[in-house]
Amino acid sequence: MVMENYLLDVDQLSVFFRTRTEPVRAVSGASFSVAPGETVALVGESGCGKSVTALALTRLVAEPGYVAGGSIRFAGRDVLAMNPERLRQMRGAEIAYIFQEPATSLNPVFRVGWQIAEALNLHRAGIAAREEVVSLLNRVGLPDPERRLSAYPHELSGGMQQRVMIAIALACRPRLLVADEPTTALDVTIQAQILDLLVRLQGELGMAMLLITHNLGLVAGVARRVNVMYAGRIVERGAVEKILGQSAHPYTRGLMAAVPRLSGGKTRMVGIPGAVPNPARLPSGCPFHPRCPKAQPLCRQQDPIETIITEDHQVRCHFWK
Amino acid sequence: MSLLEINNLHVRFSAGHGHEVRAVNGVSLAVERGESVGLVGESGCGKSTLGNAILRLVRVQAGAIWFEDKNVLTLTHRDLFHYRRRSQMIFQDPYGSLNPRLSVGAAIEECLAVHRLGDRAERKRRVRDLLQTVGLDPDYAARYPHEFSGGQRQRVGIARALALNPVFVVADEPVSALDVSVQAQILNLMKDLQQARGLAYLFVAHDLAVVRYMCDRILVMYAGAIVEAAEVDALFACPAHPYTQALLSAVPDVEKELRARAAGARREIVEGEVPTVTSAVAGCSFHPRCPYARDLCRTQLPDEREVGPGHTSRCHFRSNHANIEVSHAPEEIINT
Amino acid sequence: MLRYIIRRIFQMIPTVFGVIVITFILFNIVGGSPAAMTLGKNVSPKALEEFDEQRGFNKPLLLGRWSATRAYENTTFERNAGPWRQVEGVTYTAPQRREPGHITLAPGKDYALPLAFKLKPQVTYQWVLKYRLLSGTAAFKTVHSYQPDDVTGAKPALAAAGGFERQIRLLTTNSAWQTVKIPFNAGAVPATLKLTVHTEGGALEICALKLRRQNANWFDTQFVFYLSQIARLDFGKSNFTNQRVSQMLKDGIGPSLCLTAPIFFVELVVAVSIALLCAFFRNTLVDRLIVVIAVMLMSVNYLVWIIFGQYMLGYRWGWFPLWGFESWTFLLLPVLIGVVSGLGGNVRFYRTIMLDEMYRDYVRTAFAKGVSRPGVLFKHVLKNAMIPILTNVVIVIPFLYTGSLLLEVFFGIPGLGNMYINAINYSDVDVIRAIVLIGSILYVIANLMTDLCYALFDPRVKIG
Amino acid sequence: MNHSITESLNHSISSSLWGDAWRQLRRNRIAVASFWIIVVYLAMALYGEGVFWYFHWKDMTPPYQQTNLREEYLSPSVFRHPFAVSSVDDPGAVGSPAVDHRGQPAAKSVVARFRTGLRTLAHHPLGTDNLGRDVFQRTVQGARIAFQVGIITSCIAIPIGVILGCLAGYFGGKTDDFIVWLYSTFSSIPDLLFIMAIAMVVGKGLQGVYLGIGLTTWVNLCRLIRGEVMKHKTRPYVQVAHALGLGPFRIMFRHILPNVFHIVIITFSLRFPAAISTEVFMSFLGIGLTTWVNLCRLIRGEVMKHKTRPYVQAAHALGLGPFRIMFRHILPNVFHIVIITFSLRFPAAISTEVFMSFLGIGVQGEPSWGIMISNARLRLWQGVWWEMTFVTAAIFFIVLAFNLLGDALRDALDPRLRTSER
Repeated sequence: MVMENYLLDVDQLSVFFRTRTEPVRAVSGASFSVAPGETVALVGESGCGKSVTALALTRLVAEPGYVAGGSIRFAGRDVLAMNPERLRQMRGAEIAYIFQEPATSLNPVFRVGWQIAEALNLHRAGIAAREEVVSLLNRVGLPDPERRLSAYPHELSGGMQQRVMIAIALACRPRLLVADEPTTALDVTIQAQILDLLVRLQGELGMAMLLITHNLGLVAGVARRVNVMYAGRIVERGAVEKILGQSAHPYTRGLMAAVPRLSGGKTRMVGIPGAVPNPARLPSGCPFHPRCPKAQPLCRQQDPIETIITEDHQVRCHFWK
Repeated sequence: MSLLEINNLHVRFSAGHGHEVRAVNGVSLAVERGESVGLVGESGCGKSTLGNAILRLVRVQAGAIWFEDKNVLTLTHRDLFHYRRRSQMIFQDPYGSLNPRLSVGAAIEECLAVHRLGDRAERKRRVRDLLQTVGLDPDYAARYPHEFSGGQRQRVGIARALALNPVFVVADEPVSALDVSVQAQILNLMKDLQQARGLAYLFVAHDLAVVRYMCDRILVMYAGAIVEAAEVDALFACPAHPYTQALLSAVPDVEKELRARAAGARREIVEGEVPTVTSAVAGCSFHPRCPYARDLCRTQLPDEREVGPGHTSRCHFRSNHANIEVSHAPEEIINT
Repeated sequence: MLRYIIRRIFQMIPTVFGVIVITFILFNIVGGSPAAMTLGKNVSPKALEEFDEQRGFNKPLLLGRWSATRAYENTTFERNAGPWRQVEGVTYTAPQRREPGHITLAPGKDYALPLAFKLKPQVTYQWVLKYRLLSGTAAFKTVHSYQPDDVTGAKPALAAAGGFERQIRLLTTNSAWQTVKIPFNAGAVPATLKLTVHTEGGALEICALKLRRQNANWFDTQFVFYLSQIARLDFGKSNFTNQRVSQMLKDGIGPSLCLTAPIFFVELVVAVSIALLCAFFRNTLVDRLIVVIAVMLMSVNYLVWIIFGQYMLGYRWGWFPLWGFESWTFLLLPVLIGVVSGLGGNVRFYRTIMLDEMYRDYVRTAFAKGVSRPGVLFKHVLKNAMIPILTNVVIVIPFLYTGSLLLEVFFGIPGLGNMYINAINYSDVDVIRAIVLIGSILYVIANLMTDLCYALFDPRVKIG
Repeated sequence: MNHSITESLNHSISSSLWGDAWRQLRRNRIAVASFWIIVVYLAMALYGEGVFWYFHWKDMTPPYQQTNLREEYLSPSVFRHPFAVSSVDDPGAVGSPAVDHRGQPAAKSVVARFRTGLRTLAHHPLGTDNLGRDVFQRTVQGARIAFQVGIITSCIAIPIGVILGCLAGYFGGKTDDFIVWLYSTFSSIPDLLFIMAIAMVVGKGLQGVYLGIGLTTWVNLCRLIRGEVMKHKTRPYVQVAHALGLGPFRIMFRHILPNVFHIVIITFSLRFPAAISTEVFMSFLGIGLTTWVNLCRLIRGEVMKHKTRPYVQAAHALGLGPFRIMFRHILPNVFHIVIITFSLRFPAAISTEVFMSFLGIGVQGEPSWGIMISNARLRLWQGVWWEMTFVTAAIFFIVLAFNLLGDALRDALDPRLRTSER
């Protein structure tokens, strides 16, 4: 792997949460990268640490969480070593976010136009804010943008709120867009609209996107490379065809088998036994071993390290063969 | 006669300020014994309200619900009690639907106690049996809901629904709150129980893939009305209503996406917002979003038409407008 | 907006009515007539009656035609003969198992009914009497020294020897206890009126006797009187200072506001600033220290602040004048004490609001946008937090008018708080009632203002 | 923030409200300390109660009421130089039993001096007031009254608040309208004014204070409970209960109430200091306890009467112990007084009070903290600081403890309530 080509390069990132007893490891040793203009997915179930990873990219993890180790390099600069002012300038201007719940993520007492303009003023001072905001709203497909400028967030539907969020994120033409479950809170038909919009804008603006989701269907639709997370670890990563087609990790395979298919018949689905573990009480060794059909005594004792299968396919399993 | 038959059901809520939400607007459907029927739609389309109405958990304004040849809506208090033994419900949120202050054993036993089934010892035994049936350790009866994972809680919810030996179960989004890896376990359990006990399900869901896996027949709901009803294979093979088509196209399915990606195709996207049910739309409720809408659609509410054997659709235009082929019924476009 | 305000004002009506009902229940029903409480024990029934008359306490409570009068207190003869003790020829029988206690009026005599004072002219009264007459008759009569003009309409003639006598009811033999009502009119000149019973042929036994006065109509009641008082904004008269209550309120509200308004504003500014400081330095030593101090401050009793403050700052060190209300310097110490005593609770409250906002999703969005920490705090958080803070502030405003009860007492500020405590000590019902009532109505109005504030400042609240 | 992770942390570690709250509280050192402070005060209150009753049955003046003019204005013992030699030499000084009066002068050995010093320390440790009454004892008695007020007012407010709140929240509609009207009316009347007015109308006794505080505090609780019940009513588990065919009262009290009950506890612990402060305030103003009317006085009068009755004499003759006589024999015979008092409480109490003070059995006001402050206030200006200081310290610590514990409870049980209580 050649470091310099990547826009974002995360290496051995660890995020901990302080609790009353001992710190809980939410993300442990996650490594992945995003190239310019590329769409990378971070897939996992609830509580696997994918959202925390996304927030850690610009050190947005709030108390009681903190980044405990590893490195994050964005465009060659070390994010973890930046001073707060530099970090602030990077947020929004170079790395922008879209969150899962547009309804709560927008400030309820400010007008939509103001919220978009604020992002503009912060990073691109001296431009005609109003025209720019209108053109942004046009761009994200909000009908009647002139009128919507003075609307409050609660006056918009969920889909429109998410469009506003996208407009805020794109205001400063970031190089990386982090989309944290951007469609989960929306209805199926709206999901498709938003996703389509994101993909289109990404193409137009040439930015990279880190898509965080639990939905393998979304991943299959838009991502070029995929990172599968389980219990704070990236257990498998690689090109989307590899991960979804020839997955090596038993968890990825299980997940693929467990997703109901539109085209699937009535053949019995096979789920993964057991439940997603609690980050505070992870099993010893490989955290997946209690649910793994291929578990061996070794798995219980030793957390596997990442194995390179091919150039674009890595897995973290003792027995991936 | 079917096990359950609903005729022209209307459920309306007051939304304050004289506004009214027509959550269910003239729905008719039938469920046979041992059959599982899927009810699919987006949020706010009235599918959960319909499920609740069947169990008389909400007030119904008009229409009739026939269950085993009795009108559920006119049941006396006593008969209603008996009815609840015959039809039960599995709820969406496994975290909220169990009372956190009751042990799961007590929660299940309470159903038996309220319906005066068996003495204490017998009820205890029955609770253990039920837990075993849903794949939980019978000794878990003394534990409280917070000690279980989401999947286990949903198993408890199923055990509770089955405690009274119902013949009909409304399952309201039973797996949508669960992690993907756990969903399959619950779906399989429900399937096994259906086979073992001859249950009929009304399976309310927004996930088409799940419904396809679980159900024999599917009803698609939009804005309080059923817009399409068909056998599961017929629906997926040739969706007749534009909304169904849009829905199918919008679902991000792994295989479909991969195929589309390989082919470089783009998905069909239906524009517009999911309607709030307060705003009464003249004509077909889908017309503001329908890519094929014509003048007729804006003025006249379409009737239910048969587009194939056991396949009905509420659209003025019988054929399908997109590139999916219709295998039956000659093309017949009504122009105005 | 106007429609909304009007609708909300209409919604206030039940609450205001409720407040009126509760004060009525409290002071008129539970409290009973305050006459004896205020005037003392050794006052003539006539004075009590006048006291009641003035305040409407001699009327029925809610609805009714008849009310009691102190001219003749209800008697049931359970212990003794009551007012009949002095009447000649009357014997008392104590209650036995079956027999209630009663008095016996020996036959063949005229008995004057013992009234405490003269009745009111031209008013209809009635006796309610439970009696037994084993034999003979008993006649209830009115005896006027003048000819009553209501009979003939003529000028009163000279008095006859026994006066003009009129029989109002003749009771006949009746061996079981029976209740009768005997109405009569007091006539134009009740000063000369005598009420008598004449028994003939047998003894009249009475086991209960009441005198009832007829009111103008069914609605001539205490409640209606109270309502009309409120409608006229007439809160009665203090029986301690003998001033009109409305005048006292007018005099007292100025000093009260002089004291509470500065406390209110200074406190608001200081507390919100400190709370912002906490939010800015959240989870640091500064924040924790402030919280600890705030909890300590709010645990110190109000009295302690005042007593030690006055003792140390005013007396020992002599920094401030001790007592009185002469110039603005007299207000400094009470205001300071008022601010300090409330500071702990307020800081903690505002801090909670701020911190609640700090954990909202939109804050994360703002940070992700690249807004700086002060920017997030002073723009995004403060505007959201202002909504609960504002509503909380508005709701406190009605309490300003009563002043601070203790501060006023301690520092001799002649405000409403001082007045209220004096009124409590002297059982000055009218003053208490007026202050409670006005306080409640102001509170209801403040509630309305709160809603309006919500409507104005929170875009999520829909009007209409 | 970080929803998924914190949520999943919450779900697994802490979904059981009580279990988790307990764990959290136990780990919170401040909460534990507060708890123990409250326990100490409670013990003090119970002790005070015991002393009170004991001396009333014995018909003796309790120590906290004993006046000793020889020992007036005694400063706290540590300020009296207990270990100084002079105190041993001078028996009259500071009025302490520093010398064992057996004729010979006390031994001057270090041990003996230490012993007498200790004894001096224990003698009026916090000093005495103007009548030579022990400040420590009186403070303990103050705790008793404070707890009485806190508990009794809660007993008035909690049932009203809980029941009305449940009914309003659950049934909605007209019931709800009425109850909302009721509590918004009550809450419209400014608290202190209302309490004082009630106390005045009801007769300036402790009952007035109880009733006043009780009748004003239920409002807040009722509002909270109503809101919670309304929220829980739409929860799936309540729907489930409906689907099972359970009746409304069963659902309300068996299913919903346990889920909202923590609010009662939080409200209670947060309101307790407020009740204490109000009582202090009112007794300071002389509204609370000046005309001290209490059930126990009645009982005491009755017991005294019955003590001389033949059946008690006979019991003595049979050799029965005093407790057995008291509880088995006398109490059943005077218990009707309890019932009568509760039904005819106010007039009967007042008339008996008048009667008893006429007979000269009346005791002066019980030492509540407010009365003590009121008395001590003027003496502070004469430099008698200790009475004031210790009373205010006593109040400070209990209120602080309740504030802190209340906070901890609220954080542990229902952080959402934070902004709803001031």
